Amino acid sequence: MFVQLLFYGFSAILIAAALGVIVARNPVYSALSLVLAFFTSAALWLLIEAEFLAIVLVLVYVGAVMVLFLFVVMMLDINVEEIKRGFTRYAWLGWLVSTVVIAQMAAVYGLRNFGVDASITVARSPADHSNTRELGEVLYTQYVYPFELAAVLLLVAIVAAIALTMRRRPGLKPQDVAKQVAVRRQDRVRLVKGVRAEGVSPEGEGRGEAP
Amino acid sequence: MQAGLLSTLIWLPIVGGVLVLALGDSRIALARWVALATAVASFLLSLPLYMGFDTSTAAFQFVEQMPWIPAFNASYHLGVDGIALPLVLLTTFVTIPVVIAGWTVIEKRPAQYFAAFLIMEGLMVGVFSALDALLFYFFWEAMLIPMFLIIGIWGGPRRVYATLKFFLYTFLGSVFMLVALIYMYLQAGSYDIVALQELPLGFDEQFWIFLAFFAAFAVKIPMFPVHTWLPDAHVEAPTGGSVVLAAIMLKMGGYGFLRFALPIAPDAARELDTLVIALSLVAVVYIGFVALVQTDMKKLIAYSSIAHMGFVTLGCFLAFDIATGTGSLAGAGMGIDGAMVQMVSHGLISAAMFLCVGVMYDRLHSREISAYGGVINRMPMFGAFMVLFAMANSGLPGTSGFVGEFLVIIASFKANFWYAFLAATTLILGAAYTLWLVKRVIFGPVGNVHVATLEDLNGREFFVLAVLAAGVLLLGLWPAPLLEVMQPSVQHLVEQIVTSKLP
Amino acid sequence: MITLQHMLTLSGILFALSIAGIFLNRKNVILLLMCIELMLLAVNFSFVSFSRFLGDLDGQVFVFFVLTVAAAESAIGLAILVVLFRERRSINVEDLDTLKG
Amino acid sequence: MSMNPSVLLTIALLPLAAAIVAGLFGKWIGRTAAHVVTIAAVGAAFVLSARVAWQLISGEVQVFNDTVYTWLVSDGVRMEVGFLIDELSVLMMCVVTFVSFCVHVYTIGYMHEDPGYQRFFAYISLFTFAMLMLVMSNNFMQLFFGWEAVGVVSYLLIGFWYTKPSAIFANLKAFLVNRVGDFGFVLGIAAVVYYTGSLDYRDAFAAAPQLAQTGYALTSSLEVSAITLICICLFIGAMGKSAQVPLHVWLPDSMEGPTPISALIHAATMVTAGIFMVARFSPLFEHSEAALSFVLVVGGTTALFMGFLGIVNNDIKRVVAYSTLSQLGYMTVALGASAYGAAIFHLMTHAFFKALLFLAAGSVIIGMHHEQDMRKMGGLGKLMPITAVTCWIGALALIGTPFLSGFYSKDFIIEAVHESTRWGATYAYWCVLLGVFVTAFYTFRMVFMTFHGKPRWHDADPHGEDGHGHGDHDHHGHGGGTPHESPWVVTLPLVLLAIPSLAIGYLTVEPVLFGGYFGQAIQVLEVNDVLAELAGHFHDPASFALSAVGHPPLWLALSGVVAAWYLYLKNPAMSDRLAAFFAPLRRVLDNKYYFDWVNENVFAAGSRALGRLFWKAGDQALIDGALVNGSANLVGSLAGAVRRVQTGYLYSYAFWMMIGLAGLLAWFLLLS
Amino acid sequence: MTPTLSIASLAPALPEIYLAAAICLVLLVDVFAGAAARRVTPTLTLLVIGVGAALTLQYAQVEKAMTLFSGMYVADPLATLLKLLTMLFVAIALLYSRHFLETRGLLKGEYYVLALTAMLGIFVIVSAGSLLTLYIGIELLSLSLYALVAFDRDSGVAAESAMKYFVLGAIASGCLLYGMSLVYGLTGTLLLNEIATALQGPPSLGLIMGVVFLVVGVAFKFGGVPFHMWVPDVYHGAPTSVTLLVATAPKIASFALAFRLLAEGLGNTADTWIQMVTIVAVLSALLGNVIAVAQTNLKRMLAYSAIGNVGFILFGFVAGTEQGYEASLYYTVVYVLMALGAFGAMLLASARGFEADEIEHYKGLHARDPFLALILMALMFSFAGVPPLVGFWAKLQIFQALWESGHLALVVFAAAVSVIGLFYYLRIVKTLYFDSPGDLPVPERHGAVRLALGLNALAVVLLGLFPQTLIELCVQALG
Repeated sequence: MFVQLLFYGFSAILIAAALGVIVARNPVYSALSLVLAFFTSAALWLLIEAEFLAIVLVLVYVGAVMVLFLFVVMMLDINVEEIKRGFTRYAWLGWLVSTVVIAQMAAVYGLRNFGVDASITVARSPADHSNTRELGEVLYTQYVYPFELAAVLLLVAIVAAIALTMRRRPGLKPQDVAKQVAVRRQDRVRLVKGVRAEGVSPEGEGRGEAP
Repeated sequence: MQAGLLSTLIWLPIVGGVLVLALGDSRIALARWVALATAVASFLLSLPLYMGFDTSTAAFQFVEQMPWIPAFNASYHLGVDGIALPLVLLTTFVTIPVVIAGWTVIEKRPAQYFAAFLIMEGLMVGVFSALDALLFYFFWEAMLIPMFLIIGIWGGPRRVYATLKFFLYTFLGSVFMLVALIYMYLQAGSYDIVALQELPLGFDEQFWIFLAFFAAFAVKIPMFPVHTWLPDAHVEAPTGGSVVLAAIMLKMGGYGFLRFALPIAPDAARELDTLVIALSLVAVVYIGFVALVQTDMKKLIAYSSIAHMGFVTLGCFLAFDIATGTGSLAGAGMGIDGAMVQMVSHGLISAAMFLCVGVMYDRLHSREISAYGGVINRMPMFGAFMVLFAMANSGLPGTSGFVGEFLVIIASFKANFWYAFLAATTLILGAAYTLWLVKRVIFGPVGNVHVATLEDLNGREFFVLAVLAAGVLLLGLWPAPLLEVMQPSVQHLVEQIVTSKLP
Repeated sequence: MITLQHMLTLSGILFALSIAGIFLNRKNVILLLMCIELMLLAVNFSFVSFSRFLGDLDGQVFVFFVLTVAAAESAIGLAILVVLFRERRSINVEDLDTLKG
Repeated sequence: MSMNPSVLLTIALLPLAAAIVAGLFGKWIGRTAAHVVTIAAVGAAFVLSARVAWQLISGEVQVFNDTVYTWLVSDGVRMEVGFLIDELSVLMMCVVTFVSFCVHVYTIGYMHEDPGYQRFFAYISLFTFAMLMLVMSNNFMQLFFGWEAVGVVSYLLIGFWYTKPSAIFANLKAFLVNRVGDFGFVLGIAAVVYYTGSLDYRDAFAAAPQLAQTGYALTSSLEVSAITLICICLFIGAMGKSAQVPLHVWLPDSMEGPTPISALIHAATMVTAGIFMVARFSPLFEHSEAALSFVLVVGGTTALFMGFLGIVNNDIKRVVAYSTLSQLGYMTVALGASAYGAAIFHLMTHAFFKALLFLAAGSVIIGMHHEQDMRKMGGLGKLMPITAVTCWIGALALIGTPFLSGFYSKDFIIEAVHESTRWGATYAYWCVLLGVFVTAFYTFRMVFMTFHGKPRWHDADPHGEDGHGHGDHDHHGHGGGTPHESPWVVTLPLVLLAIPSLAIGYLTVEPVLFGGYFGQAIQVLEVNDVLAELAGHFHDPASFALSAVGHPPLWLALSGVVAAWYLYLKNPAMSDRLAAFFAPLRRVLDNKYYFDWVNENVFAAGSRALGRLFWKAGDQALIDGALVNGSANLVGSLAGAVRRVQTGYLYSYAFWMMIGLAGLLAWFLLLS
Repeated sequence: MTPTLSIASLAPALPEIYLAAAICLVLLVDVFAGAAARRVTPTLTLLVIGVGAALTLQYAQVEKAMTLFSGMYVADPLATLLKLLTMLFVAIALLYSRHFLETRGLLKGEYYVLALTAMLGIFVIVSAGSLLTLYIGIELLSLSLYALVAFDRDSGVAAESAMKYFVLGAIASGCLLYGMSLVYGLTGTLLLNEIATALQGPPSLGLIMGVVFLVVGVAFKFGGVPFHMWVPDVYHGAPTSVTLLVATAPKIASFALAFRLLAEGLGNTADTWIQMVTIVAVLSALLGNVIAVAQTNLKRMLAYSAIGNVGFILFGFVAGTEQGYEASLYYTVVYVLMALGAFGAMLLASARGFEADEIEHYKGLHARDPFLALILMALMFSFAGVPPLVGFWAKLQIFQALWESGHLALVVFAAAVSVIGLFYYLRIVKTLYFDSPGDLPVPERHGAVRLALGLNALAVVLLGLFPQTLIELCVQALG
């Protein structure tokens, strides 16, 4: 009974948080609503004894992903006034369609012809059961192939993120340590009017080089 | 010698065409001669087909067969019978004047021009000699590409519209034929034409298959009311394009009826023959009137082609009415004979007519009838040819134009008096539009200052027209060899089409 | 007791809401990315529930991978967002309409 | 003994060979060689024809009926070239080659200045060949070949002066009107093949009695006998070629051609092909009362009403042309009355005197420096005596002066039709009877206006109001001075033709009409045989001529001559007054009963209007506009509309995906 | 199931293992090559692919289907064929792109690395034995492509299209995942072959719902209507070289995805998804071809043409027979071959500052560059399905398969639609050959690329003349 109560409570919060994500006027609020949604989800997962994933969800999402989101939101320095959510007059249609989808899905889950018996309850595990261990056992054996692939996937994410966002802007003048160390005296002495020092910017080559 | 002859006829022009293409416009003098040599060689090589043809059998001859797509049980299977042979010869023959006619006249990318025609020649021979339906379709469609380019590149001011219309029209029709072919392949397990002809089919199947074939061939030949691509295509095409279009491409429709539609779906053809005959007669009469009022010479000839092709379809579909009307098959073959002769003859005459228009166009750059008048004053030789071909076009006895029409009219009388009656109106209409054209263009006082500057045929033009004139007269005065070649095949075909496939 | 049906219904609601969020949102691209996370959460719900209620571990492993992928995905999504913002100085969905028709 | 086919082939092919030589190589061989070759060939053909005729008549050889060459075989039907040489064909061969020969000779003088000299000889030789093929044929196919071939040569010759708009109009008209006839002809041939499976005369003739019993349902309610269908169809062909009403309209216009061909083609030979054809097919026509009645009515109408037109025309050649029409009507009437022999007889005599009249008219035209308007002539008799005399002979022959050739042939036609009891015979009889007066009137109107009276040529306005009054040669110009007699090459043929015009009737009437000359060539059912009845009244040509005094035709002819004399020589003012009095009638005649008007405004213009309607409304608007371009435009506008769905907005893309998802869900969940 | 990992037993998985290692190698070489990377990396990448192909041919071939990694990896002739083709196509695409990238400052090592990871993603999909590997493969491919589309950081449209692609792709992934979760829940397994055996009898509602979600995902990857909206925008917005990549090899992945998931995994419920695929296929074939008519941008036109062609590929699945899958496979391969040529020609025709993506940029190309025009023409006719070009056989096989499975209405529909398609392909030929060139620039000559492009077009012709080889390959791969 208590579990049920908890379930309904968390579910309500979860749905409210999800709605919050959608309707909040400020992206920061949305992000925070999403965090809330993740927390309640983790709680729900704990209820059905998927402890490891519940923890991972919190760690990965709340700890990393959502922070990244917030970081980007802040970094882009978007004018909050402009970002105000605009629902147009066709919004009702959107709501209608999603309601229909929800109804359809819920209806299917409630039907007897769903495919499996949907009214079963979760089987309680014994006290010494470790969900984490269980997963750990298969992850590096049975699932080694997807696991390695996941690694490549992360590599892709890294490469992509760097390729897309790292940029050497012409105006920047980063240090080139190698050149600074290798500098010789005569390079410093032969000053020509209007020429900048060597070793400043590879981007600035051509403008600053002495003849 | 015999084996591989048809393959040679298909691939020699194509290879020659590629060679011409490779030589390019920079070595155009050589390219021209290569083109001519290829065309002449093809024609000469096609002569053994006739010489060695056994006129006592309806079987396919010069057969070649080798596996092509085992997955579909389709083979590279060639052969000719009495129906295909004349058309193959026509194809190889007509290409020569086309090449010669374009000799110096084509200034824009001439090498490609010649190459296109040579490639098309090979493909057209392929259409007529393919004994595998898939191979047939392959050539049938492939041929559209060079024609599309010929009209589009070397054509007149509305060439884009014309060529797109031409391609889409014919493609639309053909696609349905493909659907029917696939169905029959699934039934017969093979694309072999003979197998398809022998395939037992229920009435409903035949009905739809017939309609599919009809869509393809009626567009190609073309029949009313799917004929409107032809005048546009003809008018905009360069002379050579018009010639090939009229002389050979239209014949593919007629050939298709004889090779596919009739033998494969005889019962459906019997059921629908009234429709086809009605459309044919509409083509003869309606199009005859339309041709009368054309102001563009090529359009007029194009419409006259449609009317003449009406005789082909009429002749092809008379068998059923004759069989039911007279209770015998006598005359059914005559209709088909007439259709075949009409095709060959129209191949020569329309080629000649378009070449004549081309001769004038090359000089004055106009196809309007009103831009001419009294041409014969300046071009007596040309005038003589033009009158000859005009007479042939209006079906004068002694020229080839008469033979087919006459046979079809006689055969159609066996089917129904009124068929013959309407068909015979072509005697009047055909003469009216053709000779009125001649009157306005060729005869009369010199029409204007431009006409006054005309020069008569040069040697090349003379040769081209003379060759065609010889063909027209030969076929008109001595058609017996042609009929003889066709006879067994036509008889076989008649038997096929009057034999019901229904259980 | 919590039944499978409960959990699945919840996941369905989440899923539909997340899609609704995507096409109801007319202004902010970041919201779209968040909705995608929400959607993946819904999926995870479904997997976890099936896994736990049917007593099969594979579903949970799947969720583990989904979480990994989701992280990578959001990294790339945000990178694209940054590029977009640099070019357009806007992350307004309605400004993303130069390509159409 | 049978005839040697190679001789027959030689007769036919000699003119062809000559035509090819003169036509294709005329430039190289020169003018003289061209006419020498052709004249020699035609002359030889005449000699050979005469020899064959002599052999046949004398019983030295049998009737020849055999194939020389197979044109094609289709579906068991043999189409061949073959000769049937019997009494009918040799007669025609002789007539054709003789008239042709005369015309060839005449042409030397008539055309000597024309640049198309060789071409002209080639044409007329070619024509001779075609005409010979026609008359020598033993099957429908070849008959049609010759039929069309003479038609096309006629086309070429009418349009010989191709720069003359009126000439090229006339030749097109001639060809088209003839094609209307051929339309029927081809159907007739098709019907023959349908019933007999053969094109051979023999087979058709053999089947004729049986065909009379066979019915053919043209429509569900209209059934005709097969033989009637065949005969009427064939006769329509004859109507075209022999210029019977209403297909006569081309013949007067064909006078635009040079005069020699008017004589050869449009008087003596080609136009009689239709007569010949019906005579040849007498075994068929005999079995169809309906067809013969039709023939009678058409012939009678032509004989009389075309004669009227001769009265009002001022163009010397056209007057002769209308006369020809009228005379062809006579022949047709004879055919319709089953007096085939009389028709052929008249054909023969007419060939000579009408050729003579044409050539005489040509001679006048030469003399007048290519002026054809009779109103500008007069008093030429003194200046052109030979022409005048021969023309008088021709005219007298034409009107049926006793003892002259025309008398016998024409009188027997009138008698024959009088005897006939066929439906329409009475009408035809009155037509031909009245025709005698009309013939005499217009003929002598022409003679008087041309050769007698006050000369009007010196004050002639070179550009008369008559549109047809142009000279043959444009380059000739007008007002070339005093008319003069023509050179001997022109007058010789006149003389040559005048002889048979005078005598041939007298000499041959008995054997041809009553001596069973035609043998099996012409077959008449006993009940129809009017000539056999006439034979009872006939004893010898001289007494028959004398007995003419007791018959109306002679008096009608005489009164015609007198009327012409009075109106055109004695009291020309009277003719104008009469013309004014009969103004409405005159207008009808001037407009040739409005046949041309109807042809041009109803048939020609109607066809063009119909063509334009089909083209613009059918092809362009309906098929191309609505269907072809319409469907293309439909796809285009559909594309334009659908592409708007791709708004560019992410949310709409997502929305469509969602719709797709929800749609699929709804569809399949509701379905199951 | 005893997971014994000996090196020899991993041989069938060699392509993936090798490729993963090679990616790292390329990445490292690129980083350390410094300025020389611009020359080294592209060549190295091609080398890597070449070696990969050789290794695959040599060691990774299997006689008949087998599984590895607890059933998550499937090695069968189909997989080998598709991988080889993928390598070939990616290599060609990269070869064509090099000059384009160079002139636009996009020639970076990351580009090649991402292309390789995309390729790896395709491999994984091709060899997927479970829903999980399938998913990871898809993501590997998609994420690489998202990044590549946005690769030109100075292009606003590229970023816009990448964003659209990303968001919509994520939704599609979500749908796919949801479907997977349902299928997993109802069958209790992630392995495709076990799913296949588990699904017997009439499908339950839950399964139908799962299948709907899966079909949505698959349709999205293919670009089937109404899940196609990303296609034109991405094709249009991405740099042409990326469009070339997106439009070609991933189609093979789409085919593999559909085949592994629908035909193999859900083969027993084919009745259900065939109906859904039918709807998608019909809509795609129709709308793709119709909307293409109205396009003025060549890339967009080809995008809609791709949608139209996807309709045809899906028709093979509609047939749901062995012949149908063969036809689909054949169609896919042929389509990719043609698309490679078409976009390759676009790359050659364009120059810096002249992207040659509008149709009117091709006016009178024949006069400017006959070779290129000839190639494009051949490709257009091939797209249209006109013999003697290979596109004809693709359509023919689809027709045959549909006919054989009794879908007459669809055959007629497909035939009619292909006529509409013909129209806009012909319009391109018209632009190339019939229009006057005006003062449009003459494309630069790049010998090697031209040669490759020529071979590409030659393949289109030769495979059209002699279609048996490729047909046989497809039959064997699926047989």
